[in-house]
Amino acid sequence: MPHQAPGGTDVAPADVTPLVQLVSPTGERVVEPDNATYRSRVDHLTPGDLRAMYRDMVLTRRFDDEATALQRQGELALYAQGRGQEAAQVGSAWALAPQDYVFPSYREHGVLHVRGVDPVDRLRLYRGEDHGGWDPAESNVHLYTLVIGSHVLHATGYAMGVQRDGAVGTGDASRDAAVVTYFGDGATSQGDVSEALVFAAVNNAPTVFFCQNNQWAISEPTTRQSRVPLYRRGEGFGIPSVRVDGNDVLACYAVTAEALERAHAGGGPTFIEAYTYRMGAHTTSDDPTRYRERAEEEYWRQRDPIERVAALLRAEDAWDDAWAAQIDRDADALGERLRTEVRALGAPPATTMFEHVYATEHAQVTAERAWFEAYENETGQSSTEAAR
Amino acid sequence: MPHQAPGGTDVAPADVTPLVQLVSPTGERVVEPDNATYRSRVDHLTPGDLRAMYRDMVLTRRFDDEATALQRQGELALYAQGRGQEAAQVGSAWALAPQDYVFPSYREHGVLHVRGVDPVDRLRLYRGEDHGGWDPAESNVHLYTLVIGSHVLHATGYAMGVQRDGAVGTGDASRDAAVVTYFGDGATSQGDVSEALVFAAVNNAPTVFFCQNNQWAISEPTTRQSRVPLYRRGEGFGIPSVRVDGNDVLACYAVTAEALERAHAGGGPTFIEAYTYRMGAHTTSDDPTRYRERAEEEYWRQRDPIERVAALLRAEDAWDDAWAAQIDRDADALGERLRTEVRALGAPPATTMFEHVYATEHAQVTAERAWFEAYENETGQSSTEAAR
Amino acid sequence: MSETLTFARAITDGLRSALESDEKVLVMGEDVGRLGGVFRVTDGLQKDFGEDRVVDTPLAESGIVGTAIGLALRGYRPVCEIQFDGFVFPAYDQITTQLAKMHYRSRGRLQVPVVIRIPYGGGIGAVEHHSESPEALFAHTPGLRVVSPATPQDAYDMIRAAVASPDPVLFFEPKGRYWTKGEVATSPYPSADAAGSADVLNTARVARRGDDVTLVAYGPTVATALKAADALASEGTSADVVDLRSISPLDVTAVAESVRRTGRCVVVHEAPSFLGSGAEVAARVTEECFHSLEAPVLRVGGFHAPYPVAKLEHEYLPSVDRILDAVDRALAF
Amino acid sequence: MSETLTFARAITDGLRSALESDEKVLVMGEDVGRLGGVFRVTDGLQKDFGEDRVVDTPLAESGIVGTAIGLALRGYRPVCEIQFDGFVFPAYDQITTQLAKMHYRSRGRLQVPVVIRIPYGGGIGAVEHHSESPEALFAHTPGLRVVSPATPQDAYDMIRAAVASPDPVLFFEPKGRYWTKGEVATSPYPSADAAGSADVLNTARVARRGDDVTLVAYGPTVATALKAADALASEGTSADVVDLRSISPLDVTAVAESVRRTGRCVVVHEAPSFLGSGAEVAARVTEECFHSLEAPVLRVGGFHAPYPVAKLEHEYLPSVDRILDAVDRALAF
Ligand SMILES: Cc1ncc(C[n+]2csc(CCOP(=O)(O)OP(=O)(O)O)c2C)c(N)n1
Ligand SMILES: Cc1ncc(C[n+]2csc(CCOP(=O)(O)OP(=O)(O)O)c2C)c(N)n1
Ligand SMILES: [Mg+2]
Ligand SMILES: [Mg+2]
Repeated sequence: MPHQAPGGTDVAPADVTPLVQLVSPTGERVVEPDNATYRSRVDHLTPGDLRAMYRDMVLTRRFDDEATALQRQGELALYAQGRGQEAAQVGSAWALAPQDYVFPSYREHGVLHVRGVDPVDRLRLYRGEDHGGWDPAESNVHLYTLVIGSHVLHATGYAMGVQRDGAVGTGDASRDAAVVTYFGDGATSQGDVSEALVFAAVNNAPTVFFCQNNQWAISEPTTRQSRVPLYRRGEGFGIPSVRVDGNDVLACYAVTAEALERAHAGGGPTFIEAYTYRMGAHTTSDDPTRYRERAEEEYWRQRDPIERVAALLRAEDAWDDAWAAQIDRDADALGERLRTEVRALGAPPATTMFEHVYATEHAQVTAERAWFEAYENETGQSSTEAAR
Repeated sequence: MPHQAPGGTDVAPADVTPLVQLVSPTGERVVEPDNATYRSRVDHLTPGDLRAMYRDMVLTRRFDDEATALQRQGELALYAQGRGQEAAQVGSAWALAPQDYVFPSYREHGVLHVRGVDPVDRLRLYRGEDHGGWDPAESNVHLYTLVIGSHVLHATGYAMGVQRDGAVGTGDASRDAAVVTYFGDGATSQGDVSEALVFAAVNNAPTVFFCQNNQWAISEPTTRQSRVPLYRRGEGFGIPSVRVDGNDVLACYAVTAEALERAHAGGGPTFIEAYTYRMGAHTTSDDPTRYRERAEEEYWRQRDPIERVAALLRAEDAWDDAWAAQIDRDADALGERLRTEVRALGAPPATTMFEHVYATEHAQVTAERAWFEAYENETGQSSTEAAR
Repeated sequence: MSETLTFARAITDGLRSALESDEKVLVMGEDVGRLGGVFRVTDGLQKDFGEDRVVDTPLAESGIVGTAIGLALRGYRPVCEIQFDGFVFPAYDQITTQLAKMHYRSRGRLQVPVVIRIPYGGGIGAVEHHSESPEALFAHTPGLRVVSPATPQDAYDMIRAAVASPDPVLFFEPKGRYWTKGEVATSPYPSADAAGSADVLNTARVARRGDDVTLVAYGPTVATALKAADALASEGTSADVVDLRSISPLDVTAVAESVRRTGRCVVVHEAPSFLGSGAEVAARVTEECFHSLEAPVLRVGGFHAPYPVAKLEHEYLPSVDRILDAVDRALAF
Repeated sequence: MSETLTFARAITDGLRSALESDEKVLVMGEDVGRLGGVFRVTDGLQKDFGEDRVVDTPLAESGIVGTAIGLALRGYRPVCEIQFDGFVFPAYDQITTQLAKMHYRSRGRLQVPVVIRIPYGGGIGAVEHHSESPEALFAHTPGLRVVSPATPQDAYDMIRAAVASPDPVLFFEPKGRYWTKGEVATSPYPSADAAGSADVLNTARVARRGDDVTLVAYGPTVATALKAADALASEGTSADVVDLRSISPLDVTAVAESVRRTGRCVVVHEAPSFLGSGAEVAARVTEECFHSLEAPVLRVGGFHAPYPVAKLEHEYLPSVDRILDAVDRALAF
């Protein structure tokens, strides 16, 4: 079981929590009495669906690899890899209804992929060319938030708005909406996350708190944030909580579907701890060799969430080499597009730094912009030069 | 049971939590299998001890009444009554060792009484004559903190210091120390309180979190802060938690003694929810008739914690009229002293407002003080005049 | 129509008209519901608009502002009440890193029309954290508007303009003035003259005309400055009194116009002078009016000490006498 | 003795000497232990002083500062690391309402010698919240000391003085300078000349002597100001460069002394000009040197916009050219 992982990643010994698991690391369906309700939630998924999930995970991994490479080549200022968390992200995103809204942190590339956020737009922030990069209205995915935990309150407030719009408990599947917010194990320590649990609980807001416990907050193991499994945090606030194998895409789909069903029906919030692993560095500026063991990384490499789906597909005769080859070609195409289009992203005009400070611009900004434009003309500096 | 109280004070229906109770509202000892360990913790208390506890509660109540009267007469800027919470405060304070340290909020007059903080000093803050009022080193009671929840982190940090001093788990009863911090039901919503639980849990700090759930945060019932009983909050952070009848002085003593024993021994933090009731207004500026029912107040008046001890003493033939009369005289003397000495408290010299801004005063303060002194002399204003 | 209202009641009526005219407007905070807030500014609103629109929140300021941001992203216009000046700081991260930057971060795609009402200032004999003036701690942050009315009429007009504004507004209410009365012209909402309504968030108001010295004030100190002007008049000195109304942005044009006439300027606020808004006023006025200035811009503010105990607050706060002293120094230069 | 150290390493050595000489000194923060901090400033300290003295904390800034206050009340001297400027705000309430006021609240009975290290400033091509300059948001609060070293030597001396100070110190480290090298004279601790050691927290440093204009800077902009002074020299203008070192308190005497000689002053910092520390410098200098000023004190700072995307930060940050432009304007007055 993951919680017996070597190295600093053990959560407290007290931790003997069984995870919700539907597929074993070796690709067999896990059939136990206590995962029956969750099994029933994936019954309707066809082999085609499983293949589509697999494809989403593979394309997410390729996006990750390409972005990492682009950073190494100096094309991105920074990049935060999602490697290892594809099942948690793709599985949970698959459970969303179109009208559901997502508040990610900064590592949910798989969620953004499933929700259709353009891959190039996903990298504008990391290129240092935009603080956001996409229009949330198009994908119902809010912008990445870099101040740990603060977006979890936004998600709860947004869900309170959904309640006020009467878009909860109508029984109309195309109408009932919920909010899913993603955050990490480290984020659970922030006061804002606890306050979000308070507000969601007392307002019975349709918020799904999806905590990806990837066992590290940069160099700190989860044991520095909690001495008991994190899913218990939700219970302390009176929020139904569940711990799921974050490397099992079907289990992640099932627990999220359950949580969304509750939220849509007016049953209020759910706290999900997806127990997974950050296989890569925290970001491209990080050096994990300073704080964790190769053995631990090796242990998890053998539990790669993508391999697990491949094994499942093979075990269930749903694998098809031609189809797999096509995925590789699609991945190559994605990589090709990223390499050309990200490189092509220039610097925005310098004066854009004065835009949208306010929706109703005031004299201070107008005067400074005017000064800057006059200064630029005079010194003949051009915004592109300045971008050097 | 208190949680069946009328009015807005119900915590969620889910709440069928039995409270730790050792004395019934009518003064009989409660003997149940599951309060055996707590009963054993009060066995050693003699009738004399019970009488002393009763006396502390009565004097605390009188302090409250006198302070309220002084505020009505314009001698205090404000006052926050503790009426109804005497058992929670006196009972818990009785369990403290001299070397234990207390971080109160602003309503723990009973705790301060037991710890020997001078009654006049306790009112300097409320008179608007001092922001603190006493020397924490003398009583091991920190100053009142008015920013809700912020002192709970100080208590946890202080406890981390106690650990580093090696004053935990030595087995030497005169040496092992712990920290008790008091806060309200409303305070549990503040991020700082949750963060304090995180820090205390992961550091296994000797902190006792004593939450007085008096069922109101000004005009908001506890249901606006949590939909489950508050003691469960601690469990979500992996901290042993218990709910006690906050109007039962012996039960409050017992659960605090248990928590302190754990902390002293190196067993780490405990979360205590003392289920009680704020019988008075939030403060002298508050008007409870705007938000709560007479019936509810009546219900609780019949569960007055002081009456309960009186009934116990009578039931156990520990009551003595002469002794009771002496307490009344002592209370009168306390009142007399407060009325004279608080009235006698003048305004501090105006220049004291420049003192202790820094331990190493710098030019900005020195220059402004100098200017002020020159200005005062010139305009002939005296600090006392200014106090008008 | 027009009626006599207290400063507090003018805000209540402004909020009421906003709640009536736009169902997306919400009021939220600690004790704003049944109690009507500790200052009763939201008195009666929950009764009339219900618990979903006038919301008693948990006791957590970061949660209040953080959820208000989420509500705004969903299309609501939350008006948050912070119970006292000294209790806004738990929300400081949400205000500074999220509320102020969301519109910019999204390149204008997202708007967060959140108003944060903060009763502030001293002189009411309160305990610690209940008499402070933290406005400068917000005015330095681009993306926020920081305003403070000084009269019941402005309180009414400015709260309506703040709620109507697509930008976040920190609305500082001089609590010491809550009980002062004034004539208030109430108008249909949205204000007949929408531009006019936004104007009160951008422009200063000349509270009194004079030619010898310019007194700049806002919120609670406007009344003090006017009293000082009366005293000066009796000594033959005529003071121009400029009520800034907005601390960010600053209506530099209005102040400079006055100072060019008077050649002397004294800025008055309760916040500590060191890095208080008066520093920006002084710096800007000096840049704009260097050749017209007969004396440096002088500042009368709180001292470089935490807000003192109530018994000493009248020594700490800018008084008529201290303003006169500064004017004397300015005239003597 | 003396050695060549990077700016970052000078701080590491200063912390090490503090940890060695006083067992009550603690280092705490996110990732300060095994990782040595994201900038490696605490590299090796946990290995040498153990997990109880160099503490990896939970991910919660309010918790870090709040528990540091408690540790200080128990007699410890915690040095907290905030990972980046933009992440200090969750701790803002603890810093502003508790850390700054504890000594005052207790009438001097309690001391809270907490140091808060904050890597700040831009120019490193980072994402949002990683390049900001929030120093003015702390300097307005009485009870706090706010300092920022500009050289490896000052980094070493000032961090030691900060740890030795009985008052809370906000220690702003110009992260863009971390990798610059300089000669550092290291001395036994507590510094032979204790007064001297405290002095670096109170006094400005004249980084270059000149007579035509005074350039005032601190932290990251001192190097820019010195470059500008070189350029000016080649044009025959000699600039006095004053490195403030402390933002609160301000060494007004040193700046005024210079401006009385030069008659012109330009203040440079990365934070937005509006209500930035430069506003206080301008206001004070004008009060002190009114008759010596040939031109208003001019400010070169960040613009009134959130810190922009990395691709534009060099347009946003004060540059040599923008300083020269301001000096020209000052000379032309
Ligand atoms: C308020 C705040 N403090 C510190 C940081 C610096 N920081 C960025 S990511 C990170 C660790 C986050 O860990 P976790 O929540 O587990 O998410 P993960 O990175 O593992 O996905 C830290 C400390 C930040 N971004 N925001
Ligand atoms: C941070 C902060 N926000 C708001 C307040 C105003 N306030 C003072 S007491 C109080 C209610 C506290 O309720 P609770 O924690 O239950 O303690 P009780 O007063 O009932 O003892 C509030 C909101 C404050 N003091 N601090
Ligand atoms: Mg993590
Ligand atoms: Mg309460």
